[in-house]
Amino acid sequence: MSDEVARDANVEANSDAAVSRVRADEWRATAERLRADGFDFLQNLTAVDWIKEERIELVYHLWSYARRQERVVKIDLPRGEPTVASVADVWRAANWYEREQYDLLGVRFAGHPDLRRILMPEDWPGHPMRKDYVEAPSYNGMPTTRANTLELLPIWDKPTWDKK
Amino acid sequence: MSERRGYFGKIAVAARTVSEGLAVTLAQFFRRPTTVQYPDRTRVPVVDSLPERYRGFLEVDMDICTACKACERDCPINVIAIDVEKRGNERVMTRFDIDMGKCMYCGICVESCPVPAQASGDAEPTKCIRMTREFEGATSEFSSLTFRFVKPGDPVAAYRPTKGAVPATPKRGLIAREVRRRAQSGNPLAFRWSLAQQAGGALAELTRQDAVLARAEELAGKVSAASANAPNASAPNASAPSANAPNDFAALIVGEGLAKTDCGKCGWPTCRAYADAIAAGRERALARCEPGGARSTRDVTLLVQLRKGASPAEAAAQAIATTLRHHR
Amino acid sequence: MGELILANEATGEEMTLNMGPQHPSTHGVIRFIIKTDGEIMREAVPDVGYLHRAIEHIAEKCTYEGFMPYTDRVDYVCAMPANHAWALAVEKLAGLEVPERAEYLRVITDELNRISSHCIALGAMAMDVGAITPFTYILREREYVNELLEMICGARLTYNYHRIGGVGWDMPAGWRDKVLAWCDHFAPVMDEFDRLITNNALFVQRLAKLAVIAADEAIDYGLVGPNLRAAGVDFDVRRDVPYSIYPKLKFEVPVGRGLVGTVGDAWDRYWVRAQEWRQSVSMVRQCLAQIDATAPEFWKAPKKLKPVGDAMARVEAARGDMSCYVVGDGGTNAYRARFRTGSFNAMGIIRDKSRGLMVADLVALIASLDVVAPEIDR
Amino acid sequence: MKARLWPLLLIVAAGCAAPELAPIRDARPTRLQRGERMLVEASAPLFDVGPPVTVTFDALGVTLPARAVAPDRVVATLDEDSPPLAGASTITVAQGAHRWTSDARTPFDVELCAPALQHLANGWAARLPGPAWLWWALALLMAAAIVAAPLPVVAGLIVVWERKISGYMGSRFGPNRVGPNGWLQWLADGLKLLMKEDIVPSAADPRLFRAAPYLAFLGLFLTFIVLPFSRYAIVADLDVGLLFLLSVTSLVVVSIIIGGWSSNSKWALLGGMRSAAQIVSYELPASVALLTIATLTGSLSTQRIVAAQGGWPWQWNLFHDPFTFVAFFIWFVSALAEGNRTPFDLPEAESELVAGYNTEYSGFRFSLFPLVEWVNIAVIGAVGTLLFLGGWRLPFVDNALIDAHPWLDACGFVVFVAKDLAIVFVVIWIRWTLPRFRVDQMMSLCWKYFIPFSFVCFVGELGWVWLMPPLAGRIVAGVLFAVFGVGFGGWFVARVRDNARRYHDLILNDALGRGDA
Repeated sequence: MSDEVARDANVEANSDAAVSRVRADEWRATAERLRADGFDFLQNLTAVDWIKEERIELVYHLWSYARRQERVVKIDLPRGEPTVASVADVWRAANWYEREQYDLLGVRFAGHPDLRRILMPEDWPGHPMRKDYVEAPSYNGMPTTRANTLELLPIWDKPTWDKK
Repeated sequence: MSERRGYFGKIAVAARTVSEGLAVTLAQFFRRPTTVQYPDRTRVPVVDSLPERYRGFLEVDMDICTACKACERDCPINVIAIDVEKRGNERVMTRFDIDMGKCMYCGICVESCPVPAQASGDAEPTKCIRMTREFEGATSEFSSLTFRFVKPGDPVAAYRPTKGAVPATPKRGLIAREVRRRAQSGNPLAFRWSLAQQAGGALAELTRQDAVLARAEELAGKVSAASANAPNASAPNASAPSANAPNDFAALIVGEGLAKTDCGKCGWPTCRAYADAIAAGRERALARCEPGGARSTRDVTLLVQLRKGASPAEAAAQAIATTLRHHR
Repeated sequence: MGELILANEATGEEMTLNMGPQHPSTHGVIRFIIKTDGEIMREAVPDVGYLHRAIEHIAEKCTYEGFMPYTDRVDYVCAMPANHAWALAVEKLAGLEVPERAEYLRVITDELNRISSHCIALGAMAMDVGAITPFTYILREREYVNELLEMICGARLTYNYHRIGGVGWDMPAGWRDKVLAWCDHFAPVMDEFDRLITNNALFVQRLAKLAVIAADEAIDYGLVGPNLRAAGVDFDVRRDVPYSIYPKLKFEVPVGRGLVGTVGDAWDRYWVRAQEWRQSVSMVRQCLAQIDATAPEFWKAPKKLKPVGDAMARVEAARGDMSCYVVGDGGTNAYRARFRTGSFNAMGIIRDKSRGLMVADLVALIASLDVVAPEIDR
Repeated sequence: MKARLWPLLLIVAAGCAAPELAPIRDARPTRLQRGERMLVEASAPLFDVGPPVTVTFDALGVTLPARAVAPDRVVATLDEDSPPLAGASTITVAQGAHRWTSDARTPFDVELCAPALQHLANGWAARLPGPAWLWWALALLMAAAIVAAPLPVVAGLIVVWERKISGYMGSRFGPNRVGPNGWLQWLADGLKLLMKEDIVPSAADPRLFRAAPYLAFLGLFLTFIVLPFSRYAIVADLDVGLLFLLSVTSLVVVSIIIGGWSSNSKWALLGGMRSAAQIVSYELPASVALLTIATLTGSLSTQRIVAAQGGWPWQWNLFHDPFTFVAFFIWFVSALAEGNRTPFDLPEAESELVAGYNTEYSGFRFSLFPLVEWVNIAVIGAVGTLLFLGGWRLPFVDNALIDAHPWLDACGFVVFVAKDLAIVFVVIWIRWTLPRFRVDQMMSLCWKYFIPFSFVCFVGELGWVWLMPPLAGRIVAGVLFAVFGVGFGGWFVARVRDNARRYHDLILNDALGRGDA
């Protein structure tokens, strides 16, 4: 357990969340310890793409129903190859959360039982929530944009009315 | 309900609860239904029964618009487009378009508008741009949902507000109705033409308003000449044994409109047969000449319209519409 | 999904049913691959994402204020709490004050919206087990709620009512009386609804002891809101992670008691929602009684909104803990926004719970979890 | 062991003690029409073939000329001018000085019947040249067609009616635009369905797929042969009427299974299988409940069952005794199950199976299934009416009066239809109130509740008829039903009134100035 986590354990219930940073390779052990510590509800999992700093930050929001206490764990991952241990067997809620973050940001969760895309189609190129993601103009032959009347109507105005 | 009850207990509970349910539905059977029979069998028009804050179509009172562009800036999805030009020492708006087909009716533009106004018939104050209770916009043409508050070619001068004054403005909804009517009649054609223009084919050039008008005026002379020939039945006309107006007109259609390939793709054996049918009113489809394409459609429509007695401008409008409807 | 079907069909013993995306009772565009042995399901594998509209991505493209209408679309059945979650998160991030009147108005609209959302949930549940009339009754009531909300904010589903720093409009003249009149009207309607369907022996038989979710299981899967409380966990964000003016209100948190079967069965999930109706009506009444004592200001719009840092706001929506996590980097747009929704987790439990149920039960299970497709996919 | 044997011994003893058979042992049909022939059988060869014979109904004082066609068979003919007959009577056959009489303890229930369509056909068949059976069959077919031709209209009107009821029960209006107040909606719907494309899925079994709807229609069509709409309006008063009803309605099930199977769709297949399981199970309690009535009346003929009841409610089979009362509910719920109506609409459960067995059908073929479903409701109502609710019988009116005044027969028809519609209303009412069963629950309801109860009813009915003196039976039943009617009926009416009064609605509709014009 890192020092920060130990310190945060003293934070009183119902105060703002105690935030701690955990190294990616320590996460699995920390998660198991937190779970045993009473943080039984994985409330949220977010990945944030800090493109300028070349890192992806995973934010785990944990909640303990017994102690009515929140805990936030943040993990930094390298943007190129973001991989972290899966906790799908620690909190079963993590199963779908991890699939979602994998789908949208391309974070790989090692040891996940079923790491497939969940929201996007299976053959979708890229991970859309990455900051450098550019949407392709079409997907499987279907255009992803449509004609914009606001851009088109002035084309009509010009030759029709400028002559007068 | 649960296994706490025995065999007969379950039967009794089922009988009682089912009867209770039946009593509820039977009681409702004798009550007045709640349905509002939109659109025709309501006590008042549904638009009038909506609450004042209802967020329907947007409308802009151009008489009090300051051209500040606050609404355009704050719109989360950019459905408002305003063009402002400087003419002399006053600013004019040459364009104020709102794409109501894309609008999500959030009302943020109304909040950002700095010009307060008081509409007649309203309890609460409103703004220069405001949401109305109008909501019926069902259409098969998506482009007819783009409301154009400045008529193209008819720029509107920006309003100069007096400090603290709340200008009066017409009853909310009147402007929206008028603008919607205009959008429904004018936009689809403009949208199609603009698409063609953007695609860069010949269609846009063929249906360009001034070009079509010029062509209409040119053909108008020929049509009147052809009908002038008609009474002169004795004039020996080489091609037709009994020269009369339809035949002359048919010849005009073949000469000016059709491709003269006799390909038969129109369903008639020859171009002349097709033209005869059009002239006699037996054939109403004017866009069948495949080799002639859009040009043929346009010219045949022009001829037919002119023959009906339409003015060149009317004929041109009709020809543009028909051509754009049948060709892409 | 394709390989799942093929692997299953190859054995020949089981039948694969493809339920959805267009199916009458999947509550939106959801798909299930069901492996059945006759009527009995071996497994139902949910396939979500058909309604994914990239709400979180849009949040990065809009200003903080401009994103508010999009939060309506996170869960269009219960949009007010989503409004509230976003407003709360941004206010927390930027350290903004909210006028007290706005807090009351937020809670009133939240609770009204919770009632209308539970109307859909319970009515649709009755309809999914085959009773159609309760749905029309309760949709009539929802229509009244919609009209009340329409009077205050001008829209029936996508309200865009809450604002960062307050709410968009104050109560219109005469609104309070109409709401109170409706509350009086709704009380007997709830009893009528109970007599028509809640206690009906056939309905109870269909739902009692069906797809029982135990408390630890519910927590492990991250179930929230009525689904969690039906499992016997006495937790409500409004009471236990208090926000807005909920601490000033008296309300009970209904918890599943297994009145007709086991704690945490489908009927309990239904029953908890039916009880929440009553609590919400009482909260609306309390708010309307207290709101007069507040100052008239209802919106303190921030001048400049360029916050830095991150904030998490938890709100009790109709489908439970709807949390919004916002990261700001000093720009006018959020750097990252995340909506954590109840339906997403509820869908995650279906695969486990479907084993051994019948095909007809899957429909009841989906309905009892009250999943709403846009809230799953966002 | 001995204790178990003594009932058997009793039966054997009873058999030994039974008197010898009477010389005249059978006469059929006992319900005759003018011009028809009656066959009287002797228990031994008694007659001389050739010399004239007479057949006398002793209690009625009517004698018919007859001839012996075999040593043990006599055929009597009812003349065009035979006097009216009705009542129980022994039959005496006389030849020369010999007289033979039937068993006085079991008199024949003789009746000179109203001319049912079947009998009219008999009459024509006898007069026309060529094989009589051919004419008879043709005439029957035509008669059935006359009855069945308005089926689509009946179905359509019931559909509109159902939609209106469901609308008002659901706080809505129902169809009210096409035709006078919406009553032509069925026509619009029917036309729409006729004009739709008829799609046969490529993987379906085309022949079975196409045949299934017609089979369903046929099964329903055939039931109309034995439904007595009035004293005269019946196609054929078959002696096995009830059995006939039971067997032809099963054809509908076969068609549903065929439709579900041949669609080659999993939803349709599940629907078909559910239907099969459902009908096979619910045929049992329904049949036993019908047997209860057959036992009470002593006949399977539908017209005879109606005739055994009276015009007043206390003369109906429903209120004959507690067992028939329970049998009615068992039969009614089973009929709902066989007709695939909520709460038993599992074969087409739209929230589970999309549309069940008819998922893949479209256009005209699809329209036949709903048509059958809705006419089936009318048939359920008709069967319920004739078995339990006194059929077309009117108070104060007996058959002789109807024969004398044919407009009374029309009144009987109206009464029958009114009772039929009352049952149809209840069917619809139930559909728009209750949720649906699950497959296993539906099965357990049938096998754990209905089948035991139906057998109890059957045996109880036998006991009631044997043991209860008629007058005492009437009194006991009267008291029971009065108590039940006042108790339950009073409670129910109070509930309905309470609901209707307490739940004022539309406050907001009025406040908003909305609502109906």
